[in-house]
Amino acid sequence: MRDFTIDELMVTCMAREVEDRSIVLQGLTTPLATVAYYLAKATHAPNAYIYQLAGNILTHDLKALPVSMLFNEFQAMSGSLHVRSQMEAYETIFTKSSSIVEFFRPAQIDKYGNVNNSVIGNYESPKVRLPGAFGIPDALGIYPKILVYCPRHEKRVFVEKVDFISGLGIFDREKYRDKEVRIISNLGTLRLDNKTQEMQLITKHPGISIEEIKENTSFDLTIPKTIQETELPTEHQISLIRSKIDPNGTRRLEMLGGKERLSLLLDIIEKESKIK
Amino acid sequence: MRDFTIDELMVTCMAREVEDRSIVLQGLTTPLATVAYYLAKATHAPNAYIYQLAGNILTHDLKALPVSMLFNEFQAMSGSLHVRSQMEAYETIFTKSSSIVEFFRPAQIDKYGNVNNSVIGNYESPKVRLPGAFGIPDALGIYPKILVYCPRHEKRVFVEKVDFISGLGIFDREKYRDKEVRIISNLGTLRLDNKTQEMQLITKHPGISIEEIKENTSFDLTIPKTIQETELPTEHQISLIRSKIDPNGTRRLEMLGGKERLSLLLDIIEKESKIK
Amino acid sequence: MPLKEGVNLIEGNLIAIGGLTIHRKPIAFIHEIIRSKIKGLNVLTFGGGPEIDLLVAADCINRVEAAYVGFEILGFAPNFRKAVENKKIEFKECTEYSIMAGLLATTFGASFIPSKTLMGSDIKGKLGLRTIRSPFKDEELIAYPPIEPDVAIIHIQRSDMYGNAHLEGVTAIDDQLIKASKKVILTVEEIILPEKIMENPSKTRISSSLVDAVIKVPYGAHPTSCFPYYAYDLWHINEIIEYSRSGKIEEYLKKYVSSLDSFQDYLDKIGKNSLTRVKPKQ
Amino acid sequence: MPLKEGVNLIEGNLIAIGGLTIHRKPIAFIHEIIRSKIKGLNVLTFGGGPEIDLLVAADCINRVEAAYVGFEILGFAPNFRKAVENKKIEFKECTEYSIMAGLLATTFGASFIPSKTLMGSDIKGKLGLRTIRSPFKDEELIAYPPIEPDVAIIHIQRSDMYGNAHLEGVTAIDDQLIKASKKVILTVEEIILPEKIMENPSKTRISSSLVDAVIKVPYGAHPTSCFPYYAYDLWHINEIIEYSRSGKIEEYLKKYVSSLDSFQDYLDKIGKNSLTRVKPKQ
Repeated sequence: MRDFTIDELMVTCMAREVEDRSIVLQGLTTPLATVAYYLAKATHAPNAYIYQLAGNILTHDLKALPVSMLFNEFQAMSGSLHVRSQMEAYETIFTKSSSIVEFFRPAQIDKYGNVNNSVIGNYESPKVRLPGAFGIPDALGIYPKILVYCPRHEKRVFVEKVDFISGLGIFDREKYRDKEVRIISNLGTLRLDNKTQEMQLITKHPGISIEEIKENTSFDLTIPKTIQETELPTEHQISLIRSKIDPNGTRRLEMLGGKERLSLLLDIIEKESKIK
Repeated sequence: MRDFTIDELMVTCMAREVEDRSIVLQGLTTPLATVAYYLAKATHAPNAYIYQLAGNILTHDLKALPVSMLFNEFQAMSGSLHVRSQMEAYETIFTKSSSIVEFFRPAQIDKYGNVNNSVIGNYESPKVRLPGAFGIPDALGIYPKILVYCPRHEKRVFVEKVDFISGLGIFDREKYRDKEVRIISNLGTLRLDNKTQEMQLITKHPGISIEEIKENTSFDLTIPKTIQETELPTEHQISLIRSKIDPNGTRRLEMLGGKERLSLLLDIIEKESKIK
Repeated sequence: MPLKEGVNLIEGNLIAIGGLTIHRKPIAFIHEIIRSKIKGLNVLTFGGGPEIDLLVAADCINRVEAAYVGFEILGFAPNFRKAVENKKIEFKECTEYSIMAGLLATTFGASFIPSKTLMGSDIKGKLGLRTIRSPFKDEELIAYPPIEPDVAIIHIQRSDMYGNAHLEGVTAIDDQLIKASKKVILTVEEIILPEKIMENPSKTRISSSLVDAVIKVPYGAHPTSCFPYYAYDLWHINEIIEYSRSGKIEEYLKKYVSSLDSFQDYLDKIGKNSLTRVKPKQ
Repeated sequence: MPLKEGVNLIEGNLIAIGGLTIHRKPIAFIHEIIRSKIKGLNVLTFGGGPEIDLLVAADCINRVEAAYVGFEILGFAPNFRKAVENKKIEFKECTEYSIMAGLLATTFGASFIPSKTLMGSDIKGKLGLRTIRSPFKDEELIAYPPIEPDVAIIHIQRSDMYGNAHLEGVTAIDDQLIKASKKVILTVEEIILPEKIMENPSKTRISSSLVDAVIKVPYGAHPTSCFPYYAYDLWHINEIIEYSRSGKIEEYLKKYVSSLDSFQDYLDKIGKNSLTRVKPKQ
């Protein structure tokens, strides 16, 4: 087995969703997605359009590597062919929805693909008031292909029913026949579409058992008879990620929580502020 | 009596409608209005915002004089602080309507201030298909103060009822109490407001009789007991118009028709193409 | 891509043309349409000028949708005027707002745009606009339906080979047309390197992600203007008027379009002096 | 105009704040609001960050309207989160579209924007959005009502003395906020000559005709970013979090805001090293 970490495997899975000439939109604080988008552009999707930072900045090429945590705005601008307002980003969303790639990270997701980034608990008296879903509720209604990533596949994320529907997943079976949700987690890849309306396991990551995935999912997953292993990263991909795209390891920030994340973050920005 | 021509008198009347910090929008082919706007900015309204050419170009100052027929786009851009799309022009129209100055020239106008730039005769089988009203129908519904100029005050322009309402003048007495139409013609100045709903003569130009104005108007004008003469241009204004703002006489183009206009136009552009 | 190939991309129910009246009209592309003998086009343009008049004269048009069709200071577009008066073409008379609202509905995912703007105008009826009641106030509103052109043809200053483009001077609603149209064809004065675009990315008005073809045609808007390269050629536009008035527009079309192989031949025929006199001072 | 005078312009029911999360927030202006002990504000912002958290901590806020309030990679805005959980402030949870549609309705003269966008989301109900029937198709639509802030406070890169301004990097919806608001206050890193603006007028994103006050405050967005002058100061934002977690946010406010006379004092207190480490390479 090749030498790779789970964040690198997730990155390569996510990169595969980017096609050449895809229009890639990047939300807030999604370094794992950023690395995936750049990896795609550096390999099989050189003509992908990457709009960074809530969709405002179009990155033309990969001159501006490695990805940065502290100076990401500066980096994006230095490789930019077009600066857009958020209004223009939405104009693209509505007119080119089938070309758009945008990965969302929900706090909760249920078996219908509904996502919640609003509250844990009761809406009016929440246990946790989350920062908010920003554009996810809008985008879910528009995109035919909803892309979700979950760096921590746990029962409290994969819930039977979200506490609050920030954004609606699969609905209106008749009208949205081809609508689907694809999920890439740290355990495997999943899929839900309007035809079956069942959340299905597609692949499991190497070393992960089906049991482990079931145990970390609150709702019943449809498990096909034969489950393949997730395609592994190539050596070229891993080398690109580690040496060119993300040598500082920003992608690992999303795999961590609390003090570990903060400590890694401070390490990264300390480094970036010095080597500039 | 001072030495001035009727186009110069009209220009000074129109310039008076521009206040300092007015947002001035300039439509297609309105050199008389252009000269008026620049005159206002050169005298009492130095901080007026002049958006030229269908509202796309903001002229900051008067560096770019004299006004040009052939190179007006170049001239506007060279004095520009801000280039807008037409969408942005409308955003200003809706949010700053009370600050806006825009003079329209209708092919027909009736006693209710309705204007017609669409057809003469029947709409489906027109005697004359006019070029179209462009944004006038929209603006008339938005602006509280509708400004009209008519370089040729004739019965066929001041009609009892327009053949086709391109844009509605005074309407909805209750809701638009302060809405008014001000007209500057080559014979005098007129006014219609929502309170009286009567087209009223306000001033007559020097040397013009009330009879002459009545004879050239198809509908009944309200004539107050005492009619003042229109305020005359000052020497300073005339000198500015002739020597600085419009030495080539583009303002006179709108006073003429047919071959006379074409001949003046060819003279002007010939001159402009040579002295550049 | 050569112009002939570009013309092959023309398909669908509604063709949008950029520019405004006598500014930045894609005349080279229009010539190629005329040479290709395409008929029955439905054309949408904000303010139409010589491009509409020539298409009408060459009998390429079924319907025009515009808020204005004319030659500005030179007055009527003679062939358009005659064709509407004689009912040879259909003219759907729009206003600035009706076009902008329709394009905006398309690009912003609105089912329609409700506004009071045109209330009372006879144009509202001719456009067949529906009215609805406001859910918020006791008032009637006009529902402007979405407009989604199949192809937009826009002549612009410069872009890179992908279609990342600048747009200068009178921009009209070209950015909106481009965003709302299913397919976009740019004719450009100059093709520049992407590196040049990157030097000033805030100047980019059109993203290559919206562009399907870029065709280089210097002077491609003549006799309309393309700031900052050249002004409109009022002399030549007046020539169109004079040919038309004397019933000889077919001679004009033959001389300047159908008997020629390319737009370059047209420019050669126009002559250097004509192109020089519309050049701005340096 | 000094900041103190700028704060006197704050009035009305809805105050809009520009920028996005930890980008270009008008922190200097926020400090002055806190020093002025203004209470009961209703604030609209697209994505809120430290500016909302500090206003909440200083008890200046009645209601927040936003699609997100947090510190991006640093997670929760701690004082905002606590205040909503404890019902000390009202939070009107919006989405990107609901805010953009509302502003667009105001600037484009639409009575509302009808769209299917949020259909099925629980946010629709919480926002009290009405539904209408489409006049064109058999479908239900959400009617997004107009949003018209009374004042917008925006920190931007540079403008001339009149307010003709550039806007770079993450622009969010600041141009829309500015167009839709009745009054506009700009705080800027630099004031430049109108002649400089004229050199590149296509770069002008804000017209002075919309601007009521221009206030020069270098580093006025710290600890949020202002491209290309400085990045966000994640160290300092983390300091806000740490003060808050240990229940000492009042100490923070005293140390960095209320005990000081000016934003310059704050910058002096922050220290040169802090400002240097967020400077990009040349």
